[in-house]
Amino acid sequence: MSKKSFRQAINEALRQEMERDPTVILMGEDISGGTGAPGEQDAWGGPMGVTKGLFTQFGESRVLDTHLAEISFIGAAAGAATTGLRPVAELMFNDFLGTCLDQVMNQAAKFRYMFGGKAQTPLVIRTMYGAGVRAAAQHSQSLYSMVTHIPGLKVVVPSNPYEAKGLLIQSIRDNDPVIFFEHKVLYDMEGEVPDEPYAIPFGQANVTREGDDVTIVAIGRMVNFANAAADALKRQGISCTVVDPRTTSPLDVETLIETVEETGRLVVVDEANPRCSMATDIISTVASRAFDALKTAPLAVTAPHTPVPFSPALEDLFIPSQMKIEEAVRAVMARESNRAAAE
Amino acid sequence: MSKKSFRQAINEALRQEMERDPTVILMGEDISGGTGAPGEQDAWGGPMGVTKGLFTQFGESRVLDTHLAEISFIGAAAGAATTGLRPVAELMFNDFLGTCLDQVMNQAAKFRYMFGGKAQTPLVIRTMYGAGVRAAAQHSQSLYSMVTHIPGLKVVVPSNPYEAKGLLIQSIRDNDPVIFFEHKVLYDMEGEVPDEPYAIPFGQANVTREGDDVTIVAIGRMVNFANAAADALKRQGISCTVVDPRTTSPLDVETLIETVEETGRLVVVDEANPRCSMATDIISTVASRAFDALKTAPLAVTAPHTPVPFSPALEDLFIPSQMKIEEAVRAVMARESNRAAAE
Amino acid sequence: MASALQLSRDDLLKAYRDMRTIREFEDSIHDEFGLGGIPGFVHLYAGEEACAVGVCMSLTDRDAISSTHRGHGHCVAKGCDVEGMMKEIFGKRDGLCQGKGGSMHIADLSKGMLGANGITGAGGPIACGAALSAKLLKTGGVAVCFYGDGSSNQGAILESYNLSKIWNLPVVFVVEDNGYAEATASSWSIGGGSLVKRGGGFGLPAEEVDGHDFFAVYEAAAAMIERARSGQGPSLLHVKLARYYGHFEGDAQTYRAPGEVDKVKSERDSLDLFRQRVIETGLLNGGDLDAVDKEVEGTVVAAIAAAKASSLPTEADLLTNVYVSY
Amino acid sequence: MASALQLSRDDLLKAYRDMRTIREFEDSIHDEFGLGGIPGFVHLYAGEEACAVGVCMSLTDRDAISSTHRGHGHCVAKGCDVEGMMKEIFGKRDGLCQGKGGSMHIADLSKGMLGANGITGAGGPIACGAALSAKLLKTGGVAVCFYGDGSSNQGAILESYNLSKIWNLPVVFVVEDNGYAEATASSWSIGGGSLVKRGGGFGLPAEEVDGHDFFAVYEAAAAMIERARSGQGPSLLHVKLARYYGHFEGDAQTYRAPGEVDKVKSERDSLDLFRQRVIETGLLNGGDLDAVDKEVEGTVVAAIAAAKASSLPTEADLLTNVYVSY
Ligand SMILES: Cc1ncc(C[n+]2csc(CCOP(=O)(O)OP(=O)(O)O)c2C)c(N)n1
Ligand SMILES: Cc1ncc(C[n+]2csc(CCOP(=O)(O)OP(=O)(O)O)c2C)c(N)n1
Ligand SMILES: [Mg+2]
Ligand SMILES: [Mg+2]
Repeated sequence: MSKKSFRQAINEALRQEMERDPTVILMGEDISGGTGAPGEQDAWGGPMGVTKGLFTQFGESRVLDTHLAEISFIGAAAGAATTGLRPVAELMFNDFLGTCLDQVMNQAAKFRYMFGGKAQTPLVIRTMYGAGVRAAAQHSQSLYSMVTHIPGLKVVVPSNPYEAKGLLIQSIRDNDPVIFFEHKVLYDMEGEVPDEPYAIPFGQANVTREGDDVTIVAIGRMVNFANAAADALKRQGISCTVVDPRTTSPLDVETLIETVEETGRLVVVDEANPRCSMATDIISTVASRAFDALKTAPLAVTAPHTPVPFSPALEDLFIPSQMKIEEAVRAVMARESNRAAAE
Repeated sequence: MSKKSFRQAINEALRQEMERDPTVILMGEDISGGTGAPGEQDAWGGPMGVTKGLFTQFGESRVLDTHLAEISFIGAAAGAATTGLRPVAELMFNDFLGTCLDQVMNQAAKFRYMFGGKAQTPLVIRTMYGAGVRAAAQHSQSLYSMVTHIPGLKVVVPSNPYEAKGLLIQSIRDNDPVIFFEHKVLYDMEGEVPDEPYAIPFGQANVTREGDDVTIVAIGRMVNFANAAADALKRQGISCTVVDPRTTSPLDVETLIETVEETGRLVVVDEANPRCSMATDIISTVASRAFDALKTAPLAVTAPHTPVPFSPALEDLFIPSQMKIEEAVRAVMARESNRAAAE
Repeated sequence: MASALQLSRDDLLKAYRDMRTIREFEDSIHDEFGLGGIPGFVHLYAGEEACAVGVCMSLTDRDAISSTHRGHGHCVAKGCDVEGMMKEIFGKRDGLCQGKGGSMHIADLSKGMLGANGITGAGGPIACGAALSAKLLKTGGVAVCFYGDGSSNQGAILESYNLSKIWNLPVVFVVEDNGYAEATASSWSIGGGSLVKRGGGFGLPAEEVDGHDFFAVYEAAAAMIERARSGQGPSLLHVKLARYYGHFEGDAQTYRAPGEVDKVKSERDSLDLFRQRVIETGLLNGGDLDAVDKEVEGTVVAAIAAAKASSLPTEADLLTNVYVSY
Repeated sequence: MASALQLSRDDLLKAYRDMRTIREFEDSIHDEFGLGGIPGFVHLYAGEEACAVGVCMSLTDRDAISSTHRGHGHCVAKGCDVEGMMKEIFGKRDGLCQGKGGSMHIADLSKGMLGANGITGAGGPIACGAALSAKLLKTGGVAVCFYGDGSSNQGAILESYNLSKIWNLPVVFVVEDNGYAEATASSWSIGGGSLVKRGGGFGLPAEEVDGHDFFAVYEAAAAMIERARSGQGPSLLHVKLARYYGHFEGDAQTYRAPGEVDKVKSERDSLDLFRQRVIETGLLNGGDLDAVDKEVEGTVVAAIAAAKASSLPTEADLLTNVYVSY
């Protein structure tokens, strides 16, 4: 166990799985960097340096720079996954899903079902999401809801370095196509991460805070905001449970329901746009399956229904904040529901 | 006013808008058909004959067959829309969104916001959705939830010929990009449709049945199932309100809330896959904003979390049915909520 | 270069049997579809047999192909079980894909048949992926990507040309140019007019071949497959041929010239040409071929009967195989 | 063919002013970025000036261009207001896009500048659309699509070649081949090695040109633009050039050869070459050019000051302009 950044945790997960299993390969735009160029190969390690050093260790038959054309290399990763390799493909920004969605949605995700269970597609697509670095409308989206909608895909959204390593190892070992979302603001986050390999199973939420008054469910980076909000609220006398679902597909519905049964109140924090999103998914699930446990209306803290604005002045308002979470929790605490009144 | 099919209603809307406004053009794969071929031009009118005759009337500068490559022609429609034309592009099946989503999501949808309000993109993408004709996993999806998630797009899902004509005319006159979803099973549906042009405004739901016990909200083709279920349930002594939102973006939240305030119970019917869907969107919206009006847990009737199976035996089970809607309504009526008990 | 005339008697009989099986299969489906027994969309391969069979003659199970919406021919040529295919097309539980796929999604990965595909051009990247597996896992295998003239303009295909070239993948692109994408002529839709030049623009050695002539296809494809197998990289085969039926069953085909198909059938039918050639050269005799015709007819009749008799999937099947079960 | 040496004195001064403005703009942003004043990702165009300006010299406001993530140069060349651009890059409310777009999304539709673009290759279809508008609305306009060597492999671009050809659109594809896509060499990533042959594979007349030489770019582009304008369809210009800074600000550039950029700067700098050429031929004199240098420096300094001084958007701006208001 030692302190590692989110970036290092991912790098280590990749390295250890590649050491363990020779069929694990990486591909992506400049995941090595320098291919064909006169200077250093392994010059980049991806735009954020996440895969740095892996080319040097594993060579060009395991760490493949691609051309700049996502349909073909993401699709090739899917095709390779059905024919014996376990590719981890990097889709640099999740915003680029638009260029290659067919290969993800209609090919990789559907092979197994469409072919009557006869195909296996152990593909991982690592991709960067989220706002916060002033990267504007086409490099800042949070699109996990879109892929969660699609049956056949598993969707992972780690919230810290420990989670990142364990969930990525599980993603690589999993025999279904997995989309692994890395928040660009988290790469420098540090945390305790075991040196040895470990896998965190899918569909098992992590309860990061336990409380009596309100359940806060948060996704990815937002888990950290929710934890901070819960800690602050505790000092204000409101005790919150915080749930990190870890995977949005499969979703650990049981834990959501259990915790809401204990608290009776729900706030969902989701950095994505609000319509047809994980926020609506979780609220709808709880409202449908744990309605009687709810003391008052659930509340969502999300981005507005707008593209991500560039200007820092606007982007800061776009992203859910600890403050907004605290306000939402206080709001659900304050609401006197008819039901409570009737009781 | 005369009886017309859904197909005819769309054809008429296109024809009348093209007659009214010379900047309205159509483009798509074989929307005329026969381009470059030795036989008849206007040989197809689209795979379902929806645009048949328009080439003959308007000629090749208004009705453009494209090559078989969606990124470029859907993107060209977006580019043309920002530079003076009002293109209605046909994306043959909504399942093909995967091939061209970038142009829809990152270009057309975002131009206006990203460019500080200076771009206008009066683009319509007509597309076919839905299960029911044994077209299997890649030609049967219902993907309106996916585009509803994206700010900047308006999303229209007409339920019958009257709605189709009025909503398509509105779509063409609207200055934002609109995705217009046509259910393939509805093309032969007949209904009364005025001969003259008319526009149905966006964001105004249509209440097709009024009742006291349960609000059923249904999307597209499902509205007809919901109406039939409501009629059958009426004979069983359960009186339902049926709401057709008409547009999923913008969504008429007020009507949803008003009707639930009257009935206290909600069933949502959505042919799409269940996760991060319109079903969750509507349930979440009502649970968040009209919680105190709800007497019991809302219920969703949706497709399962699977691709669309080919075999008729399975596809019929995949699609929500009138029977399943009736069951759901009876289930919410039967539920004795804690709240009711406490009251 | 592999010469088709050096093929063994067994190989020639296999080639003819596969072509005849495809023809019989498609003609029968055309009839059954007319009778209303077959659900969904069906795109028939009749007329194009020499392409699938001519190419797949040089492949074994370790080699992979990606196919199209018009995939029955590729399936037969790559060794898929005909009865399993027929059951699949009828939506039956013991079809090749348990009835979940249907005509547009027949696959048999154990045979290297990676799937028919309802998305035009989508097979390009998939074939590249299979070729990458073959290359990195050193299986000695190659991948073949079949696609149509219309599909040849898809970004998925065009990007795949480039990826295969720069990664030096063992893949062969086989364009089946039947003159039309649905109702649109390939003479109009292919900018520049030449897929050989198109291939050249990506550094792919390319060649045009008469797709009605099994021997021509076989020889050209064998050379490209051999090239790929020996590590010399990708290439492109532009196959000119004709489809005998409409784009899908139900297509009125008014975009075609009158007599267009009849002319091909009488002058350039792939089965007739094959028969003529092998008899002329004395490689096989008429009796050999008649025997195959008869055998194949029996196979297809039996497959249809079996498909009709077999049972449908049940409710429990709806939810299985979305994910791997652990 | 248009000869650059026949350009008027005013045109030459404008060309130099635009190139100098781009250089000054980019050098200043490099400095400001280093100081921490500029948010987000910035990709600088310094070194490539002769391309944007050489092409856009033949365009007017009725003509459209689609641009890239490296779009500042195209914006200046197409007539965008420099102060408005600078304010946008600083995220200010009276930037060209109200601060909502930033460096990667500067647009000014009134000038025919359809937008920088964060999605590589996405400008291809958009330029085709603008060309379609020009053609059908008979505006006499043309569209130019700028994109990089890496982006030239995107399906969006490759499909656009074909669409423009079969629709005979008035569009010119201008590949800015600066040798790299991020850290990947174009000599590796372009299968077949020749974008002229690549264009030919789609029936596009194509030509390679030295992108440091304004006059060469101008002449080649003018001919292609004239070709498009007169209804003769699309073509492709492969422009070889070099970027002076990293892929984005912050790139350590270890993939480049030592001294690579210095060599270009000293031997093939577009501003130096221009200066040399016009002075040698007596078209302008050193004083003319020095005056422009000074003027431009003032403009950019003022733009930065204005950008720093201007105010940020406010909460109310967050929700506007998602849709048209009625
Ligand atoms: C991405 C996509 N776009 C459109 C279609 C609809 N479609 C199915 S087949 C076809 C024509 C294909 O033509 P071609 O590639 O020449 O193959 P052929 O049918 O002639 O064998 C079209 C447009 C599709 N299936 N997928
Ligand atoms: C669809 C997409 N994929 C990847 C990227 C990330 N990216 C931004 S610029 C770039 C390289 C572009 O290279 P090139 O086209 O040569 O243009 P240059 O930067 O050299 O001007 C990449 C990979 C992107 N913006 N969009
Ligand atoms: Mg064809
Ligand atoms: Mg470049």
